Amino acid sequence: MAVVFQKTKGLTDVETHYCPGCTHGIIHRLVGEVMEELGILGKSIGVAPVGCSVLAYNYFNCDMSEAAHGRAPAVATGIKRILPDNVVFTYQGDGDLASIGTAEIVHAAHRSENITTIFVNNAIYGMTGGQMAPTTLIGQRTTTSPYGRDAATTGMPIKMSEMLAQVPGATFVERVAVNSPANVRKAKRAIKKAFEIQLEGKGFAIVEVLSTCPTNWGMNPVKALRWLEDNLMVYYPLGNFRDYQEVENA
Amino acid sequence: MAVVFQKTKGLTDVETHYCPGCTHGIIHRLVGEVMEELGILGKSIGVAPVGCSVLAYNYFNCDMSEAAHGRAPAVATGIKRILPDNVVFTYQGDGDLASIGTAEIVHAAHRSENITTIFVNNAIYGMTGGQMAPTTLIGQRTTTSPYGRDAATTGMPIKMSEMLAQVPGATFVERVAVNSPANVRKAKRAIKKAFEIQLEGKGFAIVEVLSTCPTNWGMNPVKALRWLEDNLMVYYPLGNFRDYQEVENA
Amino acid sequence: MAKGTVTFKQDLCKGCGLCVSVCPTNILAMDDKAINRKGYHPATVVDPDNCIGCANCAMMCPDLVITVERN
Amino acid sequence: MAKGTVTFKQDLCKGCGLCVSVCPTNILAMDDKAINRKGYHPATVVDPDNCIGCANCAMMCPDLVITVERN
Amino acid sequence: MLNERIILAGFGGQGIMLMGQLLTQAGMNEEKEVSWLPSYGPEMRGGTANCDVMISDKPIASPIISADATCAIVMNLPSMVKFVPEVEPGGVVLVNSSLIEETVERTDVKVYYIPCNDIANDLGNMKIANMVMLGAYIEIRRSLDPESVLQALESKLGMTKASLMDINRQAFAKGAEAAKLQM
Amino acid sequence: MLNERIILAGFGGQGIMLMGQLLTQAGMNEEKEVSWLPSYGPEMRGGTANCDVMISDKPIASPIISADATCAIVMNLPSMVKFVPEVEPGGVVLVNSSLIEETVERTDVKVYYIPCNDIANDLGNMKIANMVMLGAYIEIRRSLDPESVLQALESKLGMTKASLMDINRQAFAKGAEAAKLQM
Amino acid sequence: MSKVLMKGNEAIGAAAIAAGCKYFFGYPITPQSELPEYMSARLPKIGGVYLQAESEVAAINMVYGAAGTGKRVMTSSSSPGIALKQEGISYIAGAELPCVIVNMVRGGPGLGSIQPAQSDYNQATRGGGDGDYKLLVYAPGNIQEMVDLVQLAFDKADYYRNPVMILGDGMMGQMMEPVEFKEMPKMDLPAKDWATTGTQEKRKPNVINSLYLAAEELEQHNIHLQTKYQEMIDKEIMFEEYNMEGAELVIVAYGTTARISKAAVDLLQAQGIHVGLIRPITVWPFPYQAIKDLPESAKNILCVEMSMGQMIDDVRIGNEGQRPIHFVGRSGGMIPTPQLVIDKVKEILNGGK
Amino acid sequence: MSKVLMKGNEAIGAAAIAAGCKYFFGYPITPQSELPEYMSARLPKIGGVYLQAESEVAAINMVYGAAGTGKRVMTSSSSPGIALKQEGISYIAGAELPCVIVNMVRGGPGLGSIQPAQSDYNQATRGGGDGDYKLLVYAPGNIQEMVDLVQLAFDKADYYRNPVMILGDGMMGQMMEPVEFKEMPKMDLPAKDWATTGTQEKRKPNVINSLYLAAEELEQHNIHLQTKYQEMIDKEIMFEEYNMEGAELVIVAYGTTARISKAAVDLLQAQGIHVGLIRPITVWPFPYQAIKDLPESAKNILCVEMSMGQMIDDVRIGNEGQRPIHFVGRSGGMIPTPQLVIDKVKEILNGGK
Ligand SMILES: Cc1ncc(C[n+]2csc(CCOP(=O)(O)OP(=O)(O)O)c2C)c(N)n1
Ligand SMILES: Cc1ncc(C[n+]2csc(CCOP(=O)(O)OP(=O)(O)O)c2C)c(N)n1
Ligand code: SF4
Ligand code: SF4
Ligand code: SF4
Ligand code: SF4
Ligand code: SF4
Ligand code: SF4
Ligand SMILES: [Mg+2]
Ligand SMILES: [Mg+2]
Repeated sequence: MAVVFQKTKGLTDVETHYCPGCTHGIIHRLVGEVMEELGILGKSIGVAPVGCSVLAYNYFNCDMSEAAHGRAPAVATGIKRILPDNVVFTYQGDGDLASIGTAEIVHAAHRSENITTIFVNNAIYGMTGGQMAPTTLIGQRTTTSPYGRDAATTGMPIKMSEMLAQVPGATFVERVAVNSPANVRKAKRAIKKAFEIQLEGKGFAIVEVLSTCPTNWGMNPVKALRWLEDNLMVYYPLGNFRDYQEVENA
Repeated sequence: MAVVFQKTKGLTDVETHYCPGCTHGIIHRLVGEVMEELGILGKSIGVAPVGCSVLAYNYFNCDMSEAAHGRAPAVATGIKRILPDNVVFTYQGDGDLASIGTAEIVHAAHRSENITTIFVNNAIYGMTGGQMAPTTLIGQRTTTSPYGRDAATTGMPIKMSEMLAQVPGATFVERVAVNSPANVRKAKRAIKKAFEIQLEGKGFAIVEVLSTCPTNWGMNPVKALRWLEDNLMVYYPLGNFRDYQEVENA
Repeated sequence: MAKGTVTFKQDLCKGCGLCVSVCPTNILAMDDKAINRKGYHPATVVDPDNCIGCANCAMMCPDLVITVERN
Repeated sequence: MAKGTVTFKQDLCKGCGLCVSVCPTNILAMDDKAINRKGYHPATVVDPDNCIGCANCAMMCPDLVITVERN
Repeated sequence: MLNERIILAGFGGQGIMLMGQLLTQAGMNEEKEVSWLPSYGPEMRGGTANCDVMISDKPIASPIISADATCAIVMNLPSMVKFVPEVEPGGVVLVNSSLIEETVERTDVKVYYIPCNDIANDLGNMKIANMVMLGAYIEIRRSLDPESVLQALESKLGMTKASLMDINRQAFAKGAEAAKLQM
Repeated sequence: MLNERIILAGFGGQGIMLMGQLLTQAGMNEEKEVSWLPSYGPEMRGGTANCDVMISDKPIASPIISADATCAIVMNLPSMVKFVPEVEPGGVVLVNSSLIEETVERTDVKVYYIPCNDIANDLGNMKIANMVMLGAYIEIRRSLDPESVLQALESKLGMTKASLMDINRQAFAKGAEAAKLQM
Repeated sequence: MSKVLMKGNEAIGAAAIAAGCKYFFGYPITPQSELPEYMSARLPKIGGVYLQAESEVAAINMVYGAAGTGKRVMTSSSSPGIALKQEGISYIAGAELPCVIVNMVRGGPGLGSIQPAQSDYNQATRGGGDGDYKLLVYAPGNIQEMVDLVQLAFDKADYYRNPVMILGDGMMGQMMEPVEFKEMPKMDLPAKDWATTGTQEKRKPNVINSLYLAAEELEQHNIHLQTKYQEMIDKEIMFEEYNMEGAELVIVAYGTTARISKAAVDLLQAQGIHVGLIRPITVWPFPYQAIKDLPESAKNILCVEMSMGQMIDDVRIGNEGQRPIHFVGRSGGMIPTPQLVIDKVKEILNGGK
Repeated sequence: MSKVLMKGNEAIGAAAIAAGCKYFFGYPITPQSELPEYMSARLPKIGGVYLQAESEVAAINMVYGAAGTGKRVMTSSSSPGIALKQEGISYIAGAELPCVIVNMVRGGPGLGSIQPAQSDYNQATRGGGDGDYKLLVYAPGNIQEMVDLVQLAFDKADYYRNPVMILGDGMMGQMMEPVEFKEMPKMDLPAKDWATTGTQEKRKPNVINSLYLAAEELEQHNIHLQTKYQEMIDKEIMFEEYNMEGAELVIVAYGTTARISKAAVDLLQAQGIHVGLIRPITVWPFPYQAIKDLPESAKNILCVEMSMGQMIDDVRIGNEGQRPIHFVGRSGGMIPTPQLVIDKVKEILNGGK
């Protein structure tokens, strides 16, 4: 009997506080697996955001720093500039990265900081109880868009990957989803690549992961995956927006 | 005899504090002329940045608000949301808009705030004595890149217009320069369009104006214009990056 | 078909049902009878013999409940 | 060629030379002799008769020194 | 003089916060001094929820219960473990015996065991276990007029959900009955 | 006891800050207590620049001159208007008469008129008008050894600009001469 | 008007609307999110604007712009979010703009916890923005008072052209109590002829600004501001005295801890121990005189806070060394019980420290 | 080492490097920009890092990350920029990270002016971040002392695992004075075994954090922090006394105004008027005891500040009502003259207010 799948050493044994079926757990696992497979657990330093994944510092089995809301890329910059031989990554939600932390992520990309960012886009502020995010879809009801998000007053949802791909320093930008086993596997490949790029010293790499928030979307976890497919994945197309080669030839 | 050119009523009679040959003065004039021509001086409210143009509140002949460094788009949002029938514009430098104020400009675009932004890119922090900006060119010496800007440690210069054009809410994005009479005229057309878009309620419009800083570039004003042409205009191509039609059809 | 074995650490399960929804052989189900120490109905293997060891379930489990082995 | 007239409010001039650099008929120059109340050598029209009223100079003047008229 | 200090606790999703709010609202309608104070925080997520309710004839100085509850309503086991010690001697504990097999060990408090979920199940709607418990509570403590509580519920349900009033009334009544049997 | 408090003022670009720094450096090299304090700000831009220099035998309590300058060096008209009142009675004013036609009205200070730009022009380099003035200042005040000032300049110029030393020396000497004529 | 049962956070929103505030710029943060949520549901219905900013920094600067138009405008946050607003608050005070800022304090420092605390007292009363500026800071003791003070706050903000802060805590934000929205007396307020609303080409441009490049002018501006602050000190100090006459010990506490202390005072009284309570309602300006003038009988002062004792400095200033000052409190989100206060009082009266 | 003539801002940079700081994260702002500029020229040459952040907010959070690696790191700014850093400073204090923060104060509030001021005293000593935290704040009186204190600051930061602030002003940043870089005594410092440097899979992960969701834990953390702050109060207070014995009036002033006051004290002495000076060198912790224990002869206290009188609160706390406290100062970027101080002293001694 060969073990096909078992818990990665990249995560600690602490049980997560995530709601049932929240795909933050899957994404954590992928990051943990990638770190284990690349053999970089001993030299990795993760930066946790403020958001549901704030407690990520208890879950990743490597050194961790808990950043202020939105500032993870700045914190990661501070670490990586001092320890260029370590592996530094941020794990951030959409409120964290696409709202309050916009300047920090844009300028980490601008400087082409040699870090890896995992951007978990669940189109809502999970931790604080389901307020609207810049990535919330039109018509989506949240506690601060109780009549459904309205483009006239709040604009069209921002597409961070598309935007960041325009920043000259962004080496690798890819959007994935964790809605199905196949896509989970693809997501892992993208995450792995994003870490490899750092290991090769090639600069800033970000993977946007479309994720669910069953609790604040107000649906059960399985339905949430369907909603992700039918709505998020339509507005936010999966794919690579920027890759190393492209940058080389630019 | 017909008057071909005379001082616009869009500017007050206060003499500017700008250095000799600084093109901030030209750009002020264009904005003033556009406001006068559109007959909107009485209902315009401008927002001045922190930067050499901080005293713009003394120069534009309309109501003005002086914003904190980088926050002009937020200030403008606060004004415009309350006074939707007034015309609200920001006038910002590259340190102000492309560095500290990145989140604010991105989210003004994201919400498609119905405001007009004049973005004066002179590739340097003028007011504080010539420090590096995110738009400073590679190799350019500034007081904080004394050995010339180095891509390896500070990344490639950020292209704000290209980036903002990717934000779904950005209705109009154009880059112009004020290096020659012909380009000044083009710049004026773009600025006029950016105000017209606001008057038509179509959302966020920004004009990036490549500008000089003879003082901190360390060259005389005429040479500075040549340097702008030979360097800034090469890295930052002029042109329209997003127009209303495009948005309509998107 | 390959033969697989899945093991569920049921005490870790939050009863989300994601594993059940992706098992190609439909051999998983929520155990409505049991309540684990977390207070959830855990997922369980109804028909272990038909497991093909594809690890789809493990791939989707957010809570590291599942181990998959294959001959 | 159209005939133009340019007027310089020399006291506003900062002596930057931009107008001089863009005049197609080369009729402008910096007045090295004069110093205006701001302390600069102002621009001046050397050969007013050849002004074509193109307003290039005014277009480039950052300091609203110039008025241009045309017949 | 009325000075009721109630802790209500259970699983998230059992309608604990609503129970507390109904008592508070009813108290207010009866022109009593009232307050409602929830626990909050991410640890609540799918976890436990609890709130403190004060109903008093005198202005409420502190809305927090600290080892001086006159009554604890515990809807699941973790809540029982956590909050029974908060009841003052001579106080009352109401236990949802459908979900809690254990009994309360303290002898200086009066304990009632109400099989809320079973009763609710019998009525065909698990969600009204909380109303069963409220019925029992009012029957035992008589701190408020039962009708005030039901009215509070009615206005909470509003027009759109008015049809649910009936089954809730039944649950309330059944709860009261169950309590009576133990009084 | 030496307690020299000098205001140096002029146009941006006239090398005012450097003049002050050279005096300060020279004072330090002579083991005097010194300080240098510039005005700064955007209003300086192409506008006026000034600095306060202290050279003293005693520790300097305050580096700011406030109406107690022992000497003012004014290189253009606005500076003269602004800073002559800051000189204490009995103090000295050095005026760059190349750019300033006006004369100082105060009678309680000693005034010297040095045509710095003219002298510099004669030497073929307008930029060294400031060294002319420094030569005059040292000649008049004798607060420092002239060689200290020239040495300070030498180390400022460094290897790359060492060739400029000669013309600066000349300027310095011419300034001293000009001063002598008025002493 | 009759009473309604409301959560503190929502009551603030309702009170603001009652005070004529139709514009709210905020950003979610526990434990105040119900306030923006309430506003997001109500304001669009009454022709107002609810806007979720991209950050607290943006929110406070939107308030700056909005307040500059002369309309009534509000923002709210909790501790770290208020920290981010410091520059903006300083600008608003410097530019003399009226607005109301709510802080529902949570445990700190840093990310801290989301439970109630009073550890932003220094931040509120001394500010973390730059320069010499002051906020008028109300610290309500219950939800009814919060509702009343929010309405007052808008008037005072307009009157003084100064930001006014409502200093609550997570408990006050989360709890429900009956509240009544009373008709407030109309204050006579100056016209907002300084607002940026467009010149209509009929007047000189108005400018909203805090920059004064000439130090002399900035000094004059500061002297002007100080005159305003002095007027606040002269006119706006509010505090409650409870059970003071003949008290052998006086508790000083505000907000939630005052409420808890009042329970302790009553319980102690029932045991025959006479303790008084001074409850500052404005924490800036602080009622120094009330502390200075404590009754002869009072031999000790006890500060009760949900912090490590930030208010003590102010009590020391008022006390001028007259009486020993003691402290009891909890921090980090813990809420003191009346019993804790009672025990401390007894310890002091029995000669303990 | 011999003396060199240096601008204050550059001297700070040189002192930091001398103290082993090779990492600087900043953002330009007048009147401190010469410090980042100096660092941008020096640090790349010695294998260090100078990084211009996108904002002050980013800069302070870079410092958070960098300090977490256990290396010595510095940031600097001026008033509004420091306001923006408040959240980050609170996080750094909460997570117990050592670093040195420089504030070259300018006139406020808001954008204010770029001229020297001392109006961030409250911000420095009471903080504008959230929660109960404290910075150790040094207020040097001249450039030499600034150089010495910067070096001390790094040691103290490491020792206490706490941010330390250097509180200067625009004048100190811009002026030049001779300075000497002395060999500082080596302090015995604890190992930084808490730093995030990678586990090498040989130890448990280290976590840098200020979040404690359980209020009980956050309270314990606060108590722990308070113990540290108490240790600072016990051990770190520094002040200078000048001409105190028999003084009939005592001036309290720090930094630039202390320097100016010293000139006034000397001039007054020459006129036979005996005035003393207490110069706090640490403004937090503040030398309360020194104020309390003024000589019998001193009948009046005079605070001299470049603010509207922010330090007065602390002097009142120390004074405990013993003596009248007077104030003279300038603000908004104006610098008081010795004569201003002299006139005020005479006015007081002649019985004026
Ligand atoms: C400065 C600051 N502002 C606001 C908050 C409150 N807050 C905590 S998490 C969060 C949003 C989280 O949303 P997201 O980043 O999308 O993460 P998710 O919970 O959805 O995974 C907010 C606004 C905070 N802690 N600090
Ligand atoms: C919060 C804050 N940070 C920094 C500054 C200092 N500052 C003033 S202007 C400026 C940069 C201006 O550069 P830019 O926006 O490019 O305008 P320019 O002067 O080049 O026109 C900076 C950093 C400030 N005033 N406030
Ligand atoms: S609130 Fe949403 S994002 Fe947060 S843990 Fe629950 S499901 Fe996941
Ligand atoms: S410093 Fe540069 S940008 Fe500023 S006014 Fe002078 S030339 Fe213009
Ligand atoms: S491994 Fe595949 S077949 Fe086996 S239980 Fe899991 S999903 Fe089903
Ligand atoms: S996916 Fe995991 S947590 Fe969810 S039901 Fe299956 S085993 Fe349980
Ligand atoms: S109008 Fe044309 S031709 Fe006449 S001076 Fe100006 S640039 Fe020259
Ligand atoms: S462009 Fe204007 S300011 Fe410049 S030299 Fe010509 S007239 Fe003078
Ligand atoms: Mg999210
Ligand atoms: Mg610029």
